[in-house]
Amino acid sequence: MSALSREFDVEAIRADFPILTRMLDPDTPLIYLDGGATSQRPRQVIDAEVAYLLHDNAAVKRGAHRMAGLATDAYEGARERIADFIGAPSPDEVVFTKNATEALNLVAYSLGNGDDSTPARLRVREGDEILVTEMEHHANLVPWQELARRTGARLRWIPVTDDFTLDLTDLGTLVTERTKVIAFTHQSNVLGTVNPVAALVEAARAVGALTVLDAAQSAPHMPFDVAALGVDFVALSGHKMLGPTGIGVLWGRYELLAELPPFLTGGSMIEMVHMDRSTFAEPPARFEAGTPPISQAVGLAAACDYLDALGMERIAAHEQALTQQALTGLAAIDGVRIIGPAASPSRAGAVAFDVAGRHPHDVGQVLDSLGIEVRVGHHCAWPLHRRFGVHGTTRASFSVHTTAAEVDAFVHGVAHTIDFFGSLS
Amino acid sequence: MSALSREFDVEAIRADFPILTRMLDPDTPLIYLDGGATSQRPRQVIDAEVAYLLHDNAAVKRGAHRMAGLATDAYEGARERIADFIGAPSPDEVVFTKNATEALNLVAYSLGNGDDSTPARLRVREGDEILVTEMEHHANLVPWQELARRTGARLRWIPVTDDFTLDLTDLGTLVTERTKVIAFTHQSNVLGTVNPVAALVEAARAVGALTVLDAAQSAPHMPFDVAALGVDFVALSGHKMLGPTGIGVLWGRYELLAELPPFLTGGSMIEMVHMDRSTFAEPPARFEAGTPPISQAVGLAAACDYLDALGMERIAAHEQALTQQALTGLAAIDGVRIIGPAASPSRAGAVAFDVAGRHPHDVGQVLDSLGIEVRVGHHCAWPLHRRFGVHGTTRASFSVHTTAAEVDAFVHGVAHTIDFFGSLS
Amino acid sequence: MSNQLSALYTELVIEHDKRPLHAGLREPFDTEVHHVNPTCGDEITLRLRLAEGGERIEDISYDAVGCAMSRAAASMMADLLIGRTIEEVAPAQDHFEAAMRSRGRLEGDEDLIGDSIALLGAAKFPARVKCVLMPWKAYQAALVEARMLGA
Amino acid sequence: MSNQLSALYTELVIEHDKRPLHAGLREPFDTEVHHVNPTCGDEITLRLRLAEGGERIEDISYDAVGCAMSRAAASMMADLLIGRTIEEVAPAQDHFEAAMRSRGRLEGDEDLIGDSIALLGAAKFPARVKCVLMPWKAYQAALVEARMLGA
Ligand SMILES: Cc1ncc(COP(=O)(O)O)c(C=O)c1O
Ligand SMILES: Cc1ncc(COP(=O)(O)O)c(C=O)c1O
Repeated sequence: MSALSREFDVEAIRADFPILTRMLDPDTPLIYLDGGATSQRPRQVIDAEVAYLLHDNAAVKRGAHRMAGLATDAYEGARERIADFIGAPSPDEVVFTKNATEALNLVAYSLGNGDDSTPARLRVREGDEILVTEMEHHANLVPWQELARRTGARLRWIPVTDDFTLDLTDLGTLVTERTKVIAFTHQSNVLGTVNPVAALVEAARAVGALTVLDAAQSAPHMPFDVAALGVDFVALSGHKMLGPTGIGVLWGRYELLAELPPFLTGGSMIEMVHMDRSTFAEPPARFEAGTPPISQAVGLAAACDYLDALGMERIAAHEQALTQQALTGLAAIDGVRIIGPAASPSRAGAVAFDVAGRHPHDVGQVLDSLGIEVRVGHHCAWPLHRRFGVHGTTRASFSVHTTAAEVDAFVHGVAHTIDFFGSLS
Repeated sequence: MSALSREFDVEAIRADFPILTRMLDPDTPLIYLDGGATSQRPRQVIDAEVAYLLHDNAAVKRGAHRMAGLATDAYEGARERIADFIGAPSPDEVVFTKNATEALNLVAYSLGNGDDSTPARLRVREGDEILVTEMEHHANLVPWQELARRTGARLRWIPVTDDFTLDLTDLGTLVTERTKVIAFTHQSNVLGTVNPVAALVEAARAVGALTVLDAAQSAPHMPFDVAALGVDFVALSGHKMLGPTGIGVLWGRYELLAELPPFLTGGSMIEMVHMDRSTFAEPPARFEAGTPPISQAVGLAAACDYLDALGMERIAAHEQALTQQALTGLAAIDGVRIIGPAASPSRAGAVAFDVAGRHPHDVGQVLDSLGIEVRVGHHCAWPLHRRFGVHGTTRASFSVHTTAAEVDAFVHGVAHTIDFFGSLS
Repeated sequence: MSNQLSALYTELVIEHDKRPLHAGLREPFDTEVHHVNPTCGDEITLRLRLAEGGERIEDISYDAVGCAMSRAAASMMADLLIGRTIEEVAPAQDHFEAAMRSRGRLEGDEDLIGDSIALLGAAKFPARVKCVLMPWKAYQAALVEARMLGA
Repeated sequence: MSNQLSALYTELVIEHDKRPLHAGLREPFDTEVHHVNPTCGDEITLRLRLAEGGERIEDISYDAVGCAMSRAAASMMADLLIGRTIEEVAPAQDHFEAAMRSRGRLEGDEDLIGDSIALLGAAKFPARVKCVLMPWKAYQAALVEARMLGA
């Protein structure tokens, strides 16, 4: 373990997560290894949201009274905090959505919503191509299928190698002059694979295509900087980064957002409204129709504070160490096949695996009886599972509050599962 | 005052809203008359959300572990609670959105998303007509403008009379065989006018058009029953009914939802996903892409409990009495013109007015200096303001926790405003 | 082995999972349905063959991909239903579904549902209830279709 | 009258609101812009006329619908800018915007911004900051446009 991760005081962190003291059965403490699905919230996040509600709650951007001013400050302050967290050059590039899924749909719909006044770059039409990958979460696949269906564009995808990485061999033919968008995940929620962002950005730039990065799994677990990544749009979820449900983020380059047609329409996103026509506000307001997730933005800002106080480098090191521990442990168990790269640090802390002859539901059930909460199924990445010939997998994912002892318990739990089913007649 | 409202113990209710003890200045208590923009939350709602987060927080509908089961129970239990609150025949007719605006956009987009397999009734196309009213909130106007623009349908609208009601004189010519949708507000957020739902539903049924009711302002303030109303779709916002931001509701008749194409796509709304195509889940899942607002649903269910414990009849009576008090008080002030029907109970508790020669910002500023928080501007109903020749209005709106003394203070505050500006050279 | 697990993975469940009865897709059949559990990707294809003017279940054959619970449920169901009349089995179906959805509050009646009583341990696990009910939902859908064809 | 209100509705503000300077739209002009505050519906149409190769502000004329603050702001701004060079007024513009956005932390420099100093009471009210800055934003936009035309 590195010096960094040795300093990381997991016990002190655990004290911030009251839910971790919960018992599932009288003698079964909770071992929560499903942060990849949704994270738990430290009390700092809950407290920030409650404090806002008890002192400053009001509608934002619509009122002139003092409470509205305080609420707007809280909300816009949260936007600045998140801009800072992801390295956005300006808070005006941060759009609050309800989750990462809406952020991705926003881009997909807006690219289909343009008219002749929309720059060609921001308008997907018949004959255009959209490129995704075979390892996408449904959230970054189905919206593009639907955009293709609505517009007559063609959907193509980058396959995944047997080594669980993107197969860039044919990138030169997959990316063409017709490619308008390359949408891909930063980190697979199943494999743990971290994708080569720079190579894909370069390929996109060469043909003037937009890049859309699904960072729902990466941003909470590693130092993350949109400016350094070079992509055009980024989607995030609050609830995967110690923040509330009901909030997500779309980051986009300002010059693109400035010309992108709106998606959801209604209050607070307009410039002028007549009965028969409307004009729209500048970003980010243009993309935030209706009353936004105000207290949730405050909670998400507190989550950024919390993560930054721990330090993203140290969080990454901590989770890397746990991932390596899990991979090594699982590799020693007969009948376990890891669906993902075998070694950290070329990958991040989601460890999915298959237990020969055992359905993931049954594996998860035995682990659950031990208090170990892992996710089972296709993890919203069905085509990827089909690619590896499995119906589903069992996935453990690690968080800031995960201990080495918990990872040990998990590895033993998997071994126990195999013994358990083996022992049945 | 009726017996009902005499029983209504406002002081006990106020004790449930900790924010009401807040001081704006050392000697200026908060008089919050902006519940029409967003309501405050009783501690019961905050506590329910926090309790969920401390005990049961997990991803819903995606996991098989016990925590996921508890979270799913909490979330689906909230759906049942809300179905019950609005009189929905089945919880499967309740779709959680992020706010009322998304609920309305969901319908507008889905009606444009169909293909040849979609029933004609659920598909808006070139040549079809969409009917709205001149008193709509932008949330129930701009999405229809955009649907019309995307599809080539024609947008028409029902005008508003000088008496602040819908002008149904020409309804016979406004509703035609081409009319696919009639979208209208239950209660104007500016005028307070409650619209004749039955007449509009009848006109729609006669031509087979769908009805979409914006109930963001009505449902929190009167007994509300979707089955009795006879409309096809209803939109609500959590944060206007003592619940959290980040959650709204679309109610729709099951047989319509069952055939309506999806809107947002991604995880949890699919049936099967292949790289090149997907099929979609049954409602309500089909319309809830991605991780939903889980703790917010729990909070909203607690808000329904709270409202039902007070009793919607009694809430309506309480707010009616306050509205009448405000109308009578304002009518006695020279230079104040009420933009809305002059008498309760033909209208509900939003009281908008114009102060001759004074911009609403300046009126609101003086009231704010007295601790009285009212909304100023066009209240996201710009065409309606244009209709009455005003740029903006000042609006007071009343809540369960509003007292007669606060309404008095408000009426005096308006009188004071006129004196104040009169006194300046 | 914990009590919790032993209540779920009973001997009967394991037996049906290992050696499922009536498995495989057979001819002849009146209707065939394909159901998916979208959260885990489990699938069942089920064929229904009716006799006696649509009143008796002559055969149920199926191909099920899923967990031990869902596979056992399919096997137990087929074994319970084949050869009986639709009227006879309706109460079993209602009772089983009610018991599965009761979170363990409703005890099962073995006379009605036979081996399926062994599945009720799953009633406490909402995510597993779906697995267990999937074959029954498929049967129901196949029946509705058969009746529509017959009508 | 509360201190809070007297800090906002100063005599100067009331004076400019009642008798705005340079109001009305005049010819000739180089560029015209129309700005709206979408939250309240306030509007300003502003015309800019430059002289001396685009270096001097020869005229600013405007038509403003808005609250006392925004109307006074337009009047004060026009009076401050007309006749001066763009270079001269740039520091005033920067200083005024910074002070307005400072939530009252930055005291204004009257030598730089003239009568507009009377508007700084609004700096504590975020919603009003927009009202006050709207004419300045309009001037800026008109200037950018004029330069693009000139270039
Ligand atoms: C009548 C009406 N409809 C729709 C809305 C939109 O609600 P939300 O902003 O929560 O989406 C509002 C509130 O602003 C409203 O008053
Ligand atoms: C890689 C990835 N993308 C997108 C999402 C969707 O996030 P959400 O459900 O919060 O919209 C998830 C989480 O489920 C994910 O893991």
